[in-house]
Amino acid sequence: MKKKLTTVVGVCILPFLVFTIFYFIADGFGVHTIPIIISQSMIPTALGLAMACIMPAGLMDFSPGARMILGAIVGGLMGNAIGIVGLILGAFLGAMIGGVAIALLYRYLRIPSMVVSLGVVLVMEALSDRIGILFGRGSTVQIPANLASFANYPKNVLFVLTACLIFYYVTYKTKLGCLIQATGNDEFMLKSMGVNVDNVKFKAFMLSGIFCFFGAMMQICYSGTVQALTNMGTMTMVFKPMMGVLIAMQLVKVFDNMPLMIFIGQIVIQTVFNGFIAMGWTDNIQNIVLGVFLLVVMGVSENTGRMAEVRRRRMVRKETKVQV
Amino acid sequence: MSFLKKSNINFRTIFPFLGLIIIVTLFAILTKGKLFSLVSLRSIMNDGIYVLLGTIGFTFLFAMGCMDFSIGYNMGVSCAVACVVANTFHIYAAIPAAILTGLCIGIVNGIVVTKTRIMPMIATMGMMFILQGGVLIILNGSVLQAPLSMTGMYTNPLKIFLIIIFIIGGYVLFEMTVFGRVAKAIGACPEAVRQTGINADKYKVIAYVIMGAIAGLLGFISLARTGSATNSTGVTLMFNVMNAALLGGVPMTGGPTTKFRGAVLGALTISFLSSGMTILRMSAQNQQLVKGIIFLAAIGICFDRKNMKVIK
Amino acid sequence: MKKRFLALLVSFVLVVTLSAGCGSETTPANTSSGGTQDGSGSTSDDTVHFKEYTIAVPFPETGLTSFEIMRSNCDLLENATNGKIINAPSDLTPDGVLSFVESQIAAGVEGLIICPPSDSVLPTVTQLCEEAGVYWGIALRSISDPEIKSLVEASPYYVGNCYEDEEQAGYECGKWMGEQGYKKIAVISQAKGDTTCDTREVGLARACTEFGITIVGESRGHVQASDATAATESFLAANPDLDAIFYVGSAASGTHEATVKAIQDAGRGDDVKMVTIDFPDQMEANFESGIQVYAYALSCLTFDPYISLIKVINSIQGTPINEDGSPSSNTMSMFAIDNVKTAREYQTITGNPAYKFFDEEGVKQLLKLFNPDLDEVTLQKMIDEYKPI
Amino acid sequence: MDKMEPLLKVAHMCKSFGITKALQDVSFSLRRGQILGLIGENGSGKSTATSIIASLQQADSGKMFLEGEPYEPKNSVEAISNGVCMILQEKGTFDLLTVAKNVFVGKEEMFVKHGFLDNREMVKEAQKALDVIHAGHIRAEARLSSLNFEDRKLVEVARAIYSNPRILVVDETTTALSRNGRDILYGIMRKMKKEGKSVIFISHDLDEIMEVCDTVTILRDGIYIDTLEKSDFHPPTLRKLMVGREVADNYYRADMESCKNKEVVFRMKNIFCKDVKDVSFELHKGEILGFGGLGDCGMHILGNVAFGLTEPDLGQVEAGDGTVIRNPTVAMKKKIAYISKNRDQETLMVSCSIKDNICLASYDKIAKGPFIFRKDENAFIDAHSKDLEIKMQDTNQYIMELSGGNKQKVALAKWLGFGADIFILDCPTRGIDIGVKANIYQLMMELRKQGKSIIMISEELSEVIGMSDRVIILKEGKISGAFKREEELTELMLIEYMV
Repeated sequence: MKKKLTTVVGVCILPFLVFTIFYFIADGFGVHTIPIIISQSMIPTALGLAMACIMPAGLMDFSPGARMILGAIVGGLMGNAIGIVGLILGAFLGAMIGGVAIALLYRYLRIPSMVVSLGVVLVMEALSDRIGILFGRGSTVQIPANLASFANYPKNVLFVLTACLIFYYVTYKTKLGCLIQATGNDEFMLKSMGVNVDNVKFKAFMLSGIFCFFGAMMQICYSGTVQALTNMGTMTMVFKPMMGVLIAMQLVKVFDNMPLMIFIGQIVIQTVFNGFIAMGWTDNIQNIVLGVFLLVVMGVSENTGRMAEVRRRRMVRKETKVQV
Repeated sequence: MSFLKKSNINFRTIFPFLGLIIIVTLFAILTKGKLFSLVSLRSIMNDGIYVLLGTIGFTFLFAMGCMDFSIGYNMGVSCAVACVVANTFHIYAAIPAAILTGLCIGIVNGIVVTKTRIMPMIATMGMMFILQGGVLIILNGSVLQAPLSMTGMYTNPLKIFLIIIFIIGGYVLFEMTVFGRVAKAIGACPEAVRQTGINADKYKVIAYVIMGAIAGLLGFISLARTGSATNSTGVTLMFNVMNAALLGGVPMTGGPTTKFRGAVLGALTISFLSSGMTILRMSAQNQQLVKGIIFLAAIGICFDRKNMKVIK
Repeated sequence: MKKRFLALLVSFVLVVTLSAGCGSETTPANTSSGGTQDGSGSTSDDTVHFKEYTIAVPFPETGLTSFEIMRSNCDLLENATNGKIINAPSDLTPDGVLSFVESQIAAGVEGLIICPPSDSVLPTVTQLCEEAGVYWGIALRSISDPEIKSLVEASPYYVGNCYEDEEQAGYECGKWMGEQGYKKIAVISQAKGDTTCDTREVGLARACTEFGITIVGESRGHVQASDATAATESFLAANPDLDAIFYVGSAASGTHEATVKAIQDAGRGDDVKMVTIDFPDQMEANFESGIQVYAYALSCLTFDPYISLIKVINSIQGTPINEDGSPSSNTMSMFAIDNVKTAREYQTITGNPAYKFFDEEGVKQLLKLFNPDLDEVTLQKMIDEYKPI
Repeated sequence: MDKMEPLLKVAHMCKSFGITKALQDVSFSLRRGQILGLIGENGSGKSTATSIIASLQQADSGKMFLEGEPYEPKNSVEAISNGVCMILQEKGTFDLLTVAKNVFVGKEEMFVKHGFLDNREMVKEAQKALDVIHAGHIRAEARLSSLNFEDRKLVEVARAIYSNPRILVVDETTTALSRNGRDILYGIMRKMKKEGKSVIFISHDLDEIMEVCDTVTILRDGIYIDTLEKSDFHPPTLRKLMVGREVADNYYRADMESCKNKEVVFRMKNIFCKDVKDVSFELHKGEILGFGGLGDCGMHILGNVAFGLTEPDLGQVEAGDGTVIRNPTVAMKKKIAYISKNRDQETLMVSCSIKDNICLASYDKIAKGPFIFRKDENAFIDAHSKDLEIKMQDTNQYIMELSGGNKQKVALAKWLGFGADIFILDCPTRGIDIGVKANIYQLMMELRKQGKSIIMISEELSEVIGMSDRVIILKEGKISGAFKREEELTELMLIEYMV
């Protein structure tokens, strides 16, 4: 019990630890950096949440980025047309279209989620670009500053907060949350218990749409401009949040609060990045560190079981040696 | 019933052929034969060679139920290294340099995947990030130019030679050697392979090495074609290759249904499709839209759900 | 069995159509060569009739105004001469440019405009265009490598280029900032490998050493306005005594505005300024905000490709700018905007997508069939005289 | 009591998997407040019957009556709603979830109060449920992965009990439990009995059967044999009824001489593994060594260890010349072959063709250099599939389309082709019809004649006795008895060592 507590504290203290490290080694990296770090880790967190609906169910999804952009574009256009209501409505619409699309495709094409998501990325990117060109000026959508201020820092913190709360509510306070976990754990057994697994997955995808909506809101408001990316450009947006989620999925084993873990994960990543910037390093080092970090975390988590087995064996052998 | 299943399976096997024929003939008509003018065929070849070779390598991984996300940046890094070598030593030194670089990266991938038991996808994703940074460091940020004579090396005969060699070699390696058979076996049932005393890890590493070497070669090809290495070299390779493989009906789960022809057909389909659409003056976005829809439809039709318990 | 049959069928289809293709392939070359002859014929008698043509321009349909201006000017040209000018997408990687050239030739164009990311692709391009008999020109770039330069300019199908002294641009901005007494600046630029920005940075570096400016941070390759915001925020956070953020260049639209917004939101509007090469879309607003203080650029980014386009058209019509058909090279001088008023004036004119560099008459002057005594020098003169404001 | 309408009545239930008849016209009934023991040898149809009652699978024919009402549930959920609940032998829990969520998985809505899932309430309830079954030592909020196997089982029990069943089916669960765990389970069963509910209890442990059950029904080869009341429980009678399956026609070895050859080709030196405790034996040339025991006595793991698939904690496995067998590769160098108990998952690639499967072990034989040519392969196949007369269209047929017997033949052909000298056969006749069984026994004898050695691990005592030169019986991972081949060796004798 006590051990658990310490680990929990350790996890929560991690960002501060990283922060202090950079505080000392990188000049110009100080308290004033904190808001930046927070505001920069907002969009990735939202994307992370979107993926965290799906990945625990044992599925893979590359499309949140594309869906988010679609939401941002539609939102921006409608925002320009009919103001704040349009912004929210549009973003929601766009994001949900994506969610529904992938959910339906996955359910009725019956092909691996990863493949579906690849196709969806292709389509969604092109779609958002088309929409931008049809209803707006080119693939770029701008919204006036007064609209943009709606979900801008520090307001976007509230957005993420609500998103996290929703996520927490769904995962820990509804039947769906439990079932999503169970699905990822053992789909067969769940089926045999008479749970409609397809339905669970379907809902999971839909749910991820909601978080794409939050992401979309912040994306468009963050800089007042959003540009439709094509050529799988949105996939690169997804990778870093995905890493955050992967890491979080390991952390929850210690401290069972997915949204918090995702948030912490993102904060850490962003802190490191800003630290590097403050030290005048360019982003190539960042990527390398990121990759190594991912490998280490996954490597450890994947091998704990084997390590335990080996340790047990060694124990047994030692004991018998003592006896002999 | 059994008859129905049979016919169904047959359909699945011929679908890639049909797809290719349909697309080729369709665009041949739409472009009034322009698609087959020598120039266009050459452009198809020049763009297609990346996808084709890449897919051939990827098929071995797919057959084992593995993947490699890092091939794109692997290609980039190899290209950069080759460029540096070509500038410092000799242009011919670039060839082994590129291939070796890719090969080494392949080895690392293979070892990480087999020893740490990390999901291939995630492991190679990590590698991808590392290479992404690495290429910038090697290029020292800016674009590198190779000696002019470089572009002279990359003649059409060479390209055709490469393509033929890889198709034949790939076919032989995949369908007619122990390696190919074991690769499929691993995809079909790893446990059975293990209980037959075959060292699956070894074969996996080999597959990754092949993939890496091919990526390296592609890096060199890109260098020889453009005479320059940039940080954006090969970025899109991964997705094109994956699309091609899946379009060709190569199952991600691997196993005996993996067919070499799938890779070739898929690559051809993609190349003809994209160049056909360019000739028709479709905008990039529409092209992507069409590709996406065809992608989903094709896989929806020809995906083999027979021996999949749960579809993740 | 069935599979074998299909395999055979596929190969058969390929072979047949290939042979068919060979037949069709030779034809465009003939027409183009034949075309040049009758084109020159038409100059002799002064009934002006234009040969049909298609020219591919590698500019995507982004929301940027300057590209829309390009489009509207192209329309004007299309009307004046009976041709088609198409925006064909091309990513500006070496491979991208080459496949752009190849596929467009395959699609049967008579002319091409390219902006090469590096010189080393040019020999291949030259070769390709010579084989296909396609005229091509370089926009926004000049060839730095002498060896390649001579090789390219030897080609009869290379019509020349139009470029700016990018290094000078970089230097000018650096100089100005130095004179303002800026000491610490952060740089936002395109991903390394973009020749324009690289040369600009060379100039900047020169100025920096000269005026003792230190570059405290740099961020590259933005694809999304939010990237710019993030970068700016980080700069501001990391450097409390930052003087300016300098935009060497940017591919994504809305980035400049994003930076301005970020500076405002951070409340550093008074001590941190923005200097840009290239005129942002919302330049007026940026200047009014008091954050953008200096911009140095072409009158309009796409005026340059426009001129290259003119050259290609003329060559296609068999009337190259230089009588002997040798490539012509024109430079464009940039100019600076450093106050709200000029910014506003400029904006009102070039902010409108329908803005025309030259009206019908002006266009006629650029076409040798109408205006026989056009040549490299006069063209240069016209360029220099041209001023939006 | 007998006057009353029985709680559950099973009438003329039949079920067959392919050719194997798991249940043939089985009828029995269950009174209120009765603990019915269901016994019989491995594969006698106990689990099948119960799983049909809990409707994890459907019967081919036959009726069931719950309190006189016809009872035909479609799936386990319906069964549970009808108050029929089953605790399975194998794992039935979600490791990543908390104990509480495991108890209430699929029933979460119970705790959703105006839209909010009340975890605290759930944990409380779960804790109650655990306390009810006196498993209070398990914390309901703990993650299941932090529990040991026994506690996980108890969590399942709690889940079953919470649904407050009228009929609880306990299928060989106790074998996984320690004394303490068993007591908990017995407690529950007695409690239910008091409340007039009924239990069907499957176990191999006769002592515990006699301890808890009031009635015992015996099945043998899927046929109902007899039902005894507590009064006339006698281990000997029970055993007699359990075993003594009459053999259609004697297809076992006729000869009675045991192997004379003393050359040791394979050796285990006091192996310790998770279920195996200090097992050592020697295998001689041309000998069939039979391993008998209950399903969970550790003999299957022993097979794994012998082939180097699982590394033993202690001790070592050696080939005749003393080379230690660390991994399958070494084992194969020593010409050892292994066919696993669950053939379809571990030994064969069911999605591949017969050809691929047979060749897999011997590619280095077939291949010319690195290359493999069709004709060589076919030649190889013909050479080794002929004498096994596998029923198939052609060698390209998929394994999954074959019958169990033919699958087993393919598995054997694979190793024959490889030319193994030592065969480790784990349940070689599992789910195989008489005819093919005969062939396989024939084959084993031939191999024996050729001086190859066989380790036969089997749950069917009759075949162990019928085939082996020596029999080793394992009980709870220890060797409980070793016997030479001789006339008077009967199942009855061996059973005593097993249970």
